[in-house]
Formats: sequence, C-alpha cells, structure tokens
Amino acid sequence: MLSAPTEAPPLLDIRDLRVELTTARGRWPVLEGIDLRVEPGETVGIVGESGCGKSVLSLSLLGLLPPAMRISEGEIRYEAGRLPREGEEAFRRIRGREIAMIFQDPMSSLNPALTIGEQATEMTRLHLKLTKREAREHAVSLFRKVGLPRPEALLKEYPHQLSGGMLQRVMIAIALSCAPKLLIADEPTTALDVTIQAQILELLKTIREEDGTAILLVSHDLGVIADMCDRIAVMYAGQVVEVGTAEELFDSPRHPYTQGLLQAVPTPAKKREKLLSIPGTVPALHERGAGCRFHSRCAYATERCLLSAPPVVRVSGAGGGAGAGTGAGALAATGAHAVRCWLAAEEGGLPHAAG
Amino acid sequence: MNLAYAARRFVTLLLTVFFVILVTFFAFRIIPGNPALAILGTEATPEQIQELEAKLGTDLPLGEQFLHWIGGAAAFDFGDSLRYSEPVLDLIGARLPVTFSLALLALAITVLVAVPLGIAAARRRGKALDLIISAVTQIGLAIPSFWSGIVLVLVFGVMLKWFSVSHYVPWSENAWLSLRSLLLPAVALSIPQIAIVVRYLRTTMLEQLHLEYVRTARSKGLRPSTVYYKHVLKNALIPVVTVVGMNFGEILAGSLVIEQVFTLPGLGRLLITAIGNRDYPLVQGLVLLVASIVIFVNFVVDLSYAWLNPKIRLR
Amino acid sequence: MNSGKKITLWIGLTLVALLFVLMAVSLFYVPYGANEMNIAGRLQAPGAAHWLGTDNFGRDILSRIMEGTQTAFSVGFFSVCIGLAGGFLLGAAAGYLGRWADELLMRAVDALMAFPGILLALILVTIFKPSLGQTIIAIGILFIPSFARVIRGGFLQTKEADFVKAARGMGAGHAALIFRHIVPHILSSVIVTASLCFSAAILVEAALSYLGLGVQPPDPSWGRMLNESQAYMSKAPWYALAPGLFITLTVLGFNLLGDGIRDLRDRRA
Amino acid sequence: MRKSFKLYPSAAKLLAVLFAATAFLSACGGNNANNNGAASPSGSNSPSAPASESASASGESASPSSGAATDSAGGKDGGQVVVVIPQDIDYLDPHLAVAAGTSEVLFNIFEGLLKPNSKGELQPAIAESYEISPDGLTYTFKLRDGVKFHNGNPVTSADVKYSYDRLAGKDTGKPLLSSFASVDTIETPDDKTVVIKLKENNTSFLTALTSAVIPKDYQDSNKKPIGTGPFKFKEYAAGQKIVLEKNPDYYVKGLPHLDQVEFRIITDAEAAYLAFKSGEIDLYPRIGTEKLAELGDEFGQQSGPQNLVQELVLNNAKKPFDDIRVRQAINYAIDKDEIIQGVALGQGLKVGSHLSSVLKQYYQEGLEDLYKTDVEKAKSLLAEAGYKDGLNITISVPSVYPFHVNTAQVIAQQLEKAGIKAKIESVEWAVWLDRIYKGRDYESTIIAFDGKLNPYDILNKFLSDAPNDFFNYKNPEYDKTLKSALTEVDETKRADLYKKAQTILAQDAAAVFIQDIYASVAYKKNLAGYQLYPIYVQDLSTLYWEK
Repeated sequence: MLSAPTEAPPLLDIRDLRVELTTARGRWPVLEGIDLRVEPGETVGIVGESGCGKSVLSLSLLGLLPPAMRISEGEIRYEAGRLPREGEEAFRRIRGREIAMIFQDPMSSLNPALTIGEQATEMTRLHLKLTKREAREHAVSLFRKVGLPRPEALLKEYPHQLSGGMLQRVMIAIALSCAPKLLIADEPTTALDVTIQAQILELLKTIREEDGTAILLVSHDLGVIADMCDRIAVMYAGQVVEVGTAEELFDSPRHPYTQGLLQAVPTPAKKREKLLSIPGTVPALHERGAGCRFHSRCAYATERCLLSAPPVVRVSGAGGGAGAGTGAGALAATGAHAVRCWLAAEEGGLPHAAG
Repeated sequence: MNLAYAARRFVTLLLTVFFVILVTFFAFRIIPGNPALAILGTEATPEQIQELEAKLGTDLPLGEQFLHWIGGAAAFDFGDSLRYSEPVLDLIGARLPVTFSLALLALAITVLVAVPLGIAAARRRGKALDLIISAVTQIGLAIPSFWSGIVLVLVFGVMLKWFSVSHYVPWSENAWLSLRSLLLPAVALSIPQIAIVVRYLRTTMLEQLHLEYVRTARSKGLRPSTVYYKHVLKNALIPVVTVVGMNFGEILAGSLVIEQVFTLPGLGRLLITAIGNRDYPLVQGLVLLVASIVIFVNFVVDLSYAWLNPKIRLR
Repeated sequence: MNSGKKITLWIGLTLVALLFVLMAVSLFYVPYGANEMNIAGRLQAPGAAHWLGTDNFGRDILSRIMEGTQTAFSVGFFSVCIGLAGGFLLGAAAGYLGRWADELLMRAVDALMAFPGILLALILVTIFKPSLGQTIIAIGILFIPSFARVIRGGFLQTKEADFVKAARGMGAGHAALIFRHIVPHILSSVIVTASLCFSAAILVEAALSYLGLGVQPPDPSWGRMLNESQAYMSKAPWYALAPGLFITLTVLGFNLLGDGIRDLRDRRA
Repeated sequence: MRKSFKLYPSAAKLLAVLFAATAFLSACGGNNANNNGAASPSGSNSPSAPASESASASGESASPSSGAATDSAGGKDGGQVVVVIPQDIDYLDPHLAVAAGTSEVLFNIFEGLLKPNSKGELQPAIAESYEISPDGLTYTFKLRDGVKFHNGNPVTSADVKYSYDRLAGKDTGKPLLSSFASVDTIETPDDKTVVIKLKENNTSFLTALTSAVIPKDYQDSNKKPIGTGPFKFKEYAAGQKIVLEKNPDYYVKGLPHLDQVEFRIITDAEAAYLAFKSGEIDLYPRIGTEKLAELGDEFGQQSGPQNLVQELVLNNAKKPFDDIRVRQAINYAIDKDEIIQGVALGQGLKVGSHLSSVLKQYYQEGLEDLYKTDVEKAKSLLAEAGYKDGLNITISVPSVYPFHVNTAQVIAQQLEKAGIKAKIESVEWAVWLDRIYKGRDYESTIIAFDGKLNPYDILNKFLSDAPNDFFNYKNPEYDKTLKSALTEVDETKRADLYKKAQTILAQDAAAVFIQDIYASVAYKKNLAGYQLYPIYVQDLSTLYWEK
C-alpha cells in the first residue's frame, strides 16, 4: 500500500511500536503507534522535549529498555529481518556490530574503572575476532579518524583523565569500530559545550559522508537536527506527531507542536528577540487522555481535540497517492510529510482512514 | 587538606593505641593474679616466688615498670615474656604467620565465594535465587563462627577425617598440608564475612546497574557475563574492598576465637594463654600489635576510600 | 518488593516474639529444673521425656535452653541499655554542642570503633572478672560508640531542621528541645541500632562464654552450654546443636527485626 | 616448705615408697584447660599395666626399668610417637623447673642418682649402688660405668657434685630444691664415688636424689638441656611442642625403642581428643574419663587409682567454716558416690582423708564413710551451729578445670537439699593461685592434690605453720603427730602415726575429702609397652610399635 522511493528494503523499519511500563499501579504505554523508517545512509532525526519518549524509542531498538518496560505491540525490522521483542542473546548479535549507539553523557557512559583502550578494543575483539594487537591498532586508527590527539597514549588512560569532548570522540570511535550500518546517537552533544557540539556534529557528518553510515539522531534541539538530518520525526508524549523532510518541517510545519518547537530555536535572525517557548509541560503517563496529547498546551485546541485521538494525515509526499496510508504506514512512509492533528485533517490534508 | 586530614587521623590513631596500651597495662596489673605464681604453680615456696618476681621485675613500682616498658616499646623492644623467657617479639613473630595466613585465607575464601554470589543475587534480583541467597546470608550472619567451627570439625575432622583438626603445618613446610590445616577454620571464619560481603556487593551492584556505562557496555553487544564480571564488578568492588578492609579487624579478632576451637598456634591462643599466665609483657605486646594492625588497616582503607573516590568515580 | 521487605520484618518479629514467649514461660515454668540433676539419666537423646535430651548431669536441655533465654535476653537488654545510655550522653553532647566537643568525642568514638569488638570484650571481661553482670557491662561498653554515632548524626540532622529552629525561636529550653523535638526524630534509627546491637550482644556473650570467660556455671548460658557440650560432641551431638541453634535463631530474629524496621523507615523517608 | 625437722636414721627400705621428685598439687603447673577427667593426675601402678617390673631389691637392681629391656628384640625399635600434654613447660633447666607438666617431659631426658620405677620404687640410675651410714647422715654412692651425657661425655662424680651443689644452693645460699637444704657437704673421693653428708637426718632425702644430674659447669640447660636419660633434647617451640630423640648411648640395653618422641602442647582437652581420635596423636595421657568411655575398642587404654585426692577445701579460719559443726554438716550433706558416678563416671575411688589408698602402707581405712550422707543430720548440725534458716556459701573453682567445675555443680545441688545455698564462683587459674592459694581469701574451693609417695610431703600441708596451709587448719595435736611421724624410725609406728594424722583430719572435718581420681591413658592399639606411674611422669622409653 505504500510505495517506497527506493527499491531496497529500508535499513530499519519500525511498525506500530508500542512500549509499556509496568508499575505497581498498572501498565502504562510509554510509546504508542510509532512508525518510522531509516533508509541506508540516511540521517533521520527524532526531536521532542524531554519525556516524550525519544530515548525510550532508541533504547527499544537495541533491546536496552529498563526492566520495567517492554515492547507489547508492533515490530522492528532490520534489513527486512524482524528483531526480537526481547531476549539478550538475539540482540547481542546486532548490538555494536550492525547498530551502534552513542549516548548523551560521555563521561558517565564510559566505564570509570576500565582504561580507554580496554573499552575501545573489547568490541572488535568480540565481534570481529581481532587479536588484542589488531584491535589496538584498529582503535588507534579510529581515534585518529575522529580527531583525537596522541591516540596511542590514550589507550592507557582512564575516562576521568579526558575532557568531555574527547570522551565523546572516543565514544564515537568505539561505536564506529565495527563499521555499523546504523548509528544511533542519543543526544550526542547535549552534555557538551557549544564549540565542542559543533565539532562533534561535524564529525558525525564526516562519518556519514565517508562511511555511508545511516544515523538516527535523537535530540531535543531542533537546531542540531536541522543541521544534520535528511528527515525528521517530531515526537510528543510517546507518539510521532509529525514527520517529513527537513525542508518540509522547517518550511511548513503543520503540527502546532512542531511550530512551537521551531519558534523556540534560537537563530541569528532572532537574536535579542525573546524566544517563544511552549507553555506547559509534557503530560505524564497517567495524564494522557483519549484525545490529542498536545491539547492542553495547544493554542488551537478544540473540544474534539480533547475527546478523540487525532488522525494521521499525509500532507504531501513523494509516494503521494491520495488516501494512501493506514495509521501504521502513513508516518513511516519515506519521504511522506505526515502529521497527527485534527487541524491538519480539517485543513484538507489527506484524511486518515479512521477520520 | 588531604594531607592535613591524614595527619590528624594518624595522630588520633596513635593516641588510641597509646590509650589502649595504658589501660591494658594498668588494668591487668591491678586485677588479681601473679605471673610468678602462675609459672611456678602450687608447689613453689615463697622464696622461689620472690626470687622469680625479682628476676621478672614484677616487684618494681608500677610507674617504673610502665616507663621501662614504654621506653623499650618505643625502640621496638617489647621485653621478654615472663612465661617463656623469650623476647615478646620473637614469640609474636612465630605466631603471627598462623593468624595472618588464617585471616588471609578466610579473606580469600570470602572473596571467592561472596563475589559470584553477590553478582548472582544482583543479576537475579527479586527472583528465587536472590531470595534464597538473601535468606542464607541472613542465617550466615547469625551463626556464631565458633559453633560452625565445632560442627565443621565434627563432620569433616572426626566423622569423615578429611581434614586435620589440630596439627598446624606452616606454609614453609608444606603448602598443601598447611592449606588443609587452615581450611576448616578459615571456612568457619569466613561464613559471616561472606554474608556481609554478599549483601554489600549485591547492593552496590544494583546501584551500578543503573549507571549509564552499563547500558553502553550492553549496547556494544558484550556477553552478559562480560558486562557483569568485567564492567560492573570492577566498579562495585571498590566500595566492597573498603568493607572487606574495614572488616579485616573483625576477621583478625574472629580468628582469635576460632584458633581456640581448632587449637591453632596463633596469636589468639597466645593471647588467651598470656592473659591466663598474667604474662604482662606478652599481653601488652599482643594487644599493641593487634590494635596497631587493625587501626592501621582501617586508617589505610579510610584514606584510600577518600582518595580513590573522586578519582575513580565520576561526577 | 514491598511485601518482600515486610516479610523480613514479620519473620523477625515472629522469631523474637516466640523467643520472648519462651522466656516469659521459663520464668514460671520449665519442664524440669534447669539445675536439677539426674546422674543416672545423663546424655539421653531427645525423646518424649526430654524433648531436647539431657546433658552430662542428666539436666534437661530444653529447660536449660529456656532459662538460657533469660540470660540471653538480659545480656541483650541490659547491655543495650548501657550502650544506649552511654551513647546518648556522648552522642547528644557531641551533636548538640558541636565544635570541639563534637570533634573530641567523635575522635574517641572512632578510636573505640576501630578496635575489634571481641578483643575489647575479652580484655574488659578479664579486667572485670567473669560473671553475668560483668559480661553485660563489658558488652554494654562495647556498644557505646555505635549508639553515640547514630545519636550524634540524628542530632546534627534535626538540630538544623525548621521545626527545631522554630521551637528554639519560641523559647524552648535545651531539655525540652532535646526530649520533645529531637529525640522523637532519631527514635527509629536508635531502635534499629538497638535491635542490631541486641543480636550482637548475644553473639559476643556466646563467644565469651564459649571461651569460658563470660557467664559462669551454673547460670544457664547458651555459649556456656556449647562450651560444655563440646566434650560430648560425638556421643551427644544434640547437646551442641540445641544451644547453637538457639543462638542462631535469636540473632537471626533480632537482625531481621532491625533490618525490617530500617526498611520501613527508609520507605517512609 | 619446712626446712628444719629432726630426723632419725632411716633404713634403706624406706626408699621403696619415698619419692619426691615431682610433688604437686594436682592442679599444679597446668594453667590451661585440661582434661575433663582429673586436673593433673599422676599415673599409678595399674594392675593392667603391661610392663613387667624387675624385682626391685632395693639397692642393687641393674636398671630402673629393665622390664622391657631384656626382651627387646630387633622388631620393636624405631618409629616415633606424638604425646599430647595439656600445658607448656616452665623451664627446660631441670633444676629450675617447678611445674609438674614440665617434670613429666624432663623425666625422659634427665636422671638422678636414683630413679623411680612404675611402682614408685626407687631404683639406682646413675648410681650403681649406695650405702647409708647407720646414723643416716652419710650417703655413699658408687657411680655406674658407661653412663654418658647426651653430649657424649661420661658422667663423673664431679658432675654429680656440681648438680647437687647447685640444687643445694652452695653458691647462692638459697637451695633450689628445699630437700637439699639439709645437705652439708658433697665429696668426691674419686671419679666414681660421691659422698653426701647431711646436717641432720631427713627421711625424705633419698627421694630428692632423683633430681637431675647435668654436666659440670653447663650453662645452657634452659636452652639445650643435656642429661643422661633415654631421650635427648632436640627441639622446643614455645607453646607448641618439645621434640626428643633417641639416646643411642643409653646405658640400659635395648632402651629406648622409639627413634623420636614429640610432646605436643594442646591446651584444649576437646581439641586434644579430636586430634587423638583423628590419629594425629599417638598417646593421650590423662584423658578424661568421659572421653575414655567414648573411645571404645579402637584404642588401647589403661586406668586406675592414683595419688590424686580431690577435695572440697573449706577455709577453716573463715566464717562459717570456723565452726566444726558446719564443716561436718557439709560433709554429711555431700554424697561422694554421686560425684564419683556423675563427674568421674565411676572412675574414682572414695577417700576419707587427705591420703590416697595408693599408699597402702600408710592409708587409714574406714574413714571414707565417716560422714555417711545424711541430709537430716546435716540440717540438725547446721541448726546447732545457728544456721537454722539455711546458709549461703561460695565455692570458688578454677575455671580451667572442668572436672572441678562439674564437681562444684553437683555439690551445689546436694547442698541445696540440706538448705545450703552454694554460689559457684569461677576464677582464673592465675587468680586461684594468687588469691585463694597464696592469699587464702576464699570460703571454699575444689582442688585435687597429688603426686607424692612420701606421706609426709602430702600431709604436711595441714601443719599449722606450713606456708601452703591454705586450709587455715590449725591443730596442735595434728602438728605433733605428723612431726613425730617424720622422725619415727620404726616403720610400723611411723605408719600408725600417719594413719592417726589422717584420722584427726577426718574427725576435724578439715575438708570434704572426696575421691582419688583415676588416671586414664589412651593410646593407639598397636602402641605397646606403656607404663602408668603413680607420679606425674610419662616414661616413654618402654614404648614401642607392634609390628
């Protein structure tokens, strides 16, 4: 029902993913109806405020969800193969080798008790069966590549001896060491100061260009996302509310939340202007009602927004057949610009089947 | 700041040792009991006793004896044992290896058993295995080590005859036999320590499991065992080492009692005999030594904790 | 999780309660006199007449175990009282006065705590000469530092709390401040420490009596019974098992109780 | 000890039973834990002892313990034995050693001019023969040929003179052994002859000549003792062990059999027992009766009465025991048979006074049941003495001796029936020695007295002026009787005087004389040749392994 612009199967295909949190008081959906695709070599951004489920999404891809959370519905396909919902062994074969991940805070993401060398070589020795020596040489060459000074000496040092920017480079080098096809970068620059941020982003770009690694970039910072990504998914309260190419989202954001996010981005043009931030906060798990999850903060909210869930509406798209798309497909369709909003549905977007 | 702290602690500890010795010295001389009598038994004549007292120097005024002893001790001369007429230092030196190897063996057993158990409990938190381990450690904490010692002797020494029950063999003589002669007491000694370490390790492991580097390690596709034993354990052990270090004193003290059960010729039995004999120099020497060791170990562990922490732990 | 932690408390409470009942009963009734000898019926195996068998004088082991609870409980109770009283004075002084008093007292406490307990108890009991009363005093002294530390910590914490400041502002006297405001707040920590010290006291007493330095015959003491039973280990293993088992159960009970109370408090906090 | 008393010439026959080499209270020496059985029993001439004794014609017998010597064929020699002893030794120097536990070890290294055999009879050792002048003041010894010290030097009269002069304190003026106080001069007319002259007659002097002979001018006795005995000193580890090795030059042909013996110090009776059962120990002297019963047939064992009298000692000078009626009441209240059954498991022999029936010749029979257990009589005596409503007493027991502690528990039970509440106070051995034995600050205590074959040396504790009369017993008639016994030449009369002394003690209820505790020894089944002695020694020379 969906036509993809490329012939090959997508690298990563998330379909109708639902993740639940089990607590003493019941089970709560953390993610709901997530559809997302990443093509080989593509950079996809996921953006949203903290607490909207971006990190849970990225963790669920590698089976790294906390014990209380589990995938209850939907599926994740990697190169047309289906990933398990849980089970450490099955994920282990993909982690690091196929899909690598870098995290927000490089200082706490590296083991304080092990040397850099130990942490940089264990993966290649395990997955690529390199000898200790080969692994070290490999690590050194990667360290050079990511622009780390005196790479040999670094191997013997401990994380606390390095600065945050250097550590993030180390993290990236480690992540790249098995030449993964997909790199998940979860807020890779948030913990770093601004100049370093730019350097790291530059590095990611280089990697994308040189190695053709697909990147799933998770960030709350739309500026970072805009700079990097081919396509962007905006998440709010456990759902993808709008997806499209960078241009589509920046030029014609359809979801009020996306619009709000854009207004909050500091740009040179808006310097000295007061930044508009979205009033209110993301609703907690138990505060999510039946209607649109953004209604409490939305300037355009109507009674319908409160009462019933908005449909997913495709507003444009390369594959653009009219009426195309079920809920499960519309947002995932590569190249499609889709939005989950009553407003867009009324404005004559392509209505969702359920709408 | 760190140096000042260390120095202040050190002075305190010296004062502690001095105080302990002061109390030991005078208290033991005030309570009834005469070393000369204890040596000679009931058949001695008053003349023989007087003569021995003069020889031992126990007939001098207390203050004089104390100054004399302190003066010697400052130069590491702890005098001669009244009972054995050998230098106290030699007697202690001959017994120290026994107690020390016992304590070290117990420590080794503790670590070897407690670490896998603690990790298993942390990995299976809330599951049956965790509950069983936690129940067993509670019991382990409650069993008096001398009782488990008695039971071990009965079962392995007398009924099964697997282990030697009285004959201590020094390491230098035969390492294997030595190990055998120390194994049962070391096991008895280590049971409560194992319980303590398992519980502590479980807690620190659980704390560590929440940390991000664990997620990183998992995201690398490492085997769970690698994640636990290499990544987590190394971090969890830092506080555990501290606990073990702090408990070294308890192990040492516990070995004093266990030596009695297994009649090992260690410091504990030397001390109890010395107390019975009113062998003042020996008692003082032993108390000084044990107090110094324990306090010194605590001091080092204390410092290392303060010193290691900011370096190794992030934040 | 919740219920798991409560189980600790409940098992502890049950064990302690059972032992307490056993002690209460022993005050009025024991199957045979604890010191009643029957030379002809020595070292009988457990059976209908003697549930736990008899010892080398033909005394009923169950009766002695039961009266042993009195020894254990009085050692536990009174030594904790001594430790608490001493610890309260030191800890309160250190915590309330602060500064040099705090520094001085806490150095002393550190020093005492650095010393292995059993060794200290051994020396103290030799100095005091072995008997039930002296054993209690020696063990009590042993506990002073633990209590002092807990109480000082509580004082430091609550002293700066708003409600205490408010009370002080309203002109409350020192005694009123301490007893009406601060003490109730540190009560739970003190109860936890008391419970753990109680079991420690029983262990130390058993060790001392086992070494022949603690409670002396004919006072029935579990440690002493273990000491005496060792001579009949292979002939009458039940003799050594019963006291060891009761020491373990009692210590276990109070440990669990202490842990349980602590968990309860931690969850409330 | 008393230093001056009148002595009459003594006959050589006396020797058979005079022996004072190791004389102690039973509690002696041992300051540590010990057997459940006796505190420190000495061996006795047990009927079951396998060793044969040569007929001991007093002066001329060939060797002190020749029984095993004659039949020593080649098959018996070799091997080593580990013997457990309950306490460390006090001195390696035999002249300084006072503790009983030391003497039992040194017995194997050293010999005197004379040496006791397993019946307690004195035999010539370094001496080959001797004569005593009719006035009892001059002893002439002829030394045996071929006796060598462990360093290889032959023993000469000069060595003997040096040794005994040292004991007599010729240089210092203070005798090391009080029995030598009466020595006037020691002369050496030639290498093989020693003449000892006494200042005054002393019937117990001959027993003193069992004291060790050491090489002349040898100063290292306390480090590396050198003697003439069947074994030579090899190694001593304080608090752990003393190792001896065979003296190949021993003058008794064929002895000893063993190549090496080790005395292992295990102060804890339970541990010693476990070590014995597990086979690490070959010989367990003074094993507790309880343990002995438990061993069964797997091990060899011997036991029998010995010279070890257990008593409830009452402080005669202290209220309420200054009243003879109270002492008698307590005697009536106590059931000795129950103690023997309950504590000694039957391994004890009831006594009635301060002497064991081992000394048959001097033993006064019929005193055992002078105070046949009678609770009513005890009560009425108490009422007479003014304790109608009961009496509280304290029994102090040395906590290192479980046997005495157990006895105290049984006695407390028995006394309660007569309305006497006895509080048991455990005291450390050091405290017992200091406060009770030396300081006499106590009400009552339980202890056992042992080790001598000379009744005077046993009974003299009750003399009013004895330094160790910690009973605080004072009775001029007793003093007179005992002192005249010492100087009485006529054997029968002397025996009667000793018997009278015992009767006086019993009638005065000076203490509660309970029992002679059996000595028990256990050893591996294939270890043969063990001999029980009625004194505190272990003779290992006759031991051998059965092939």
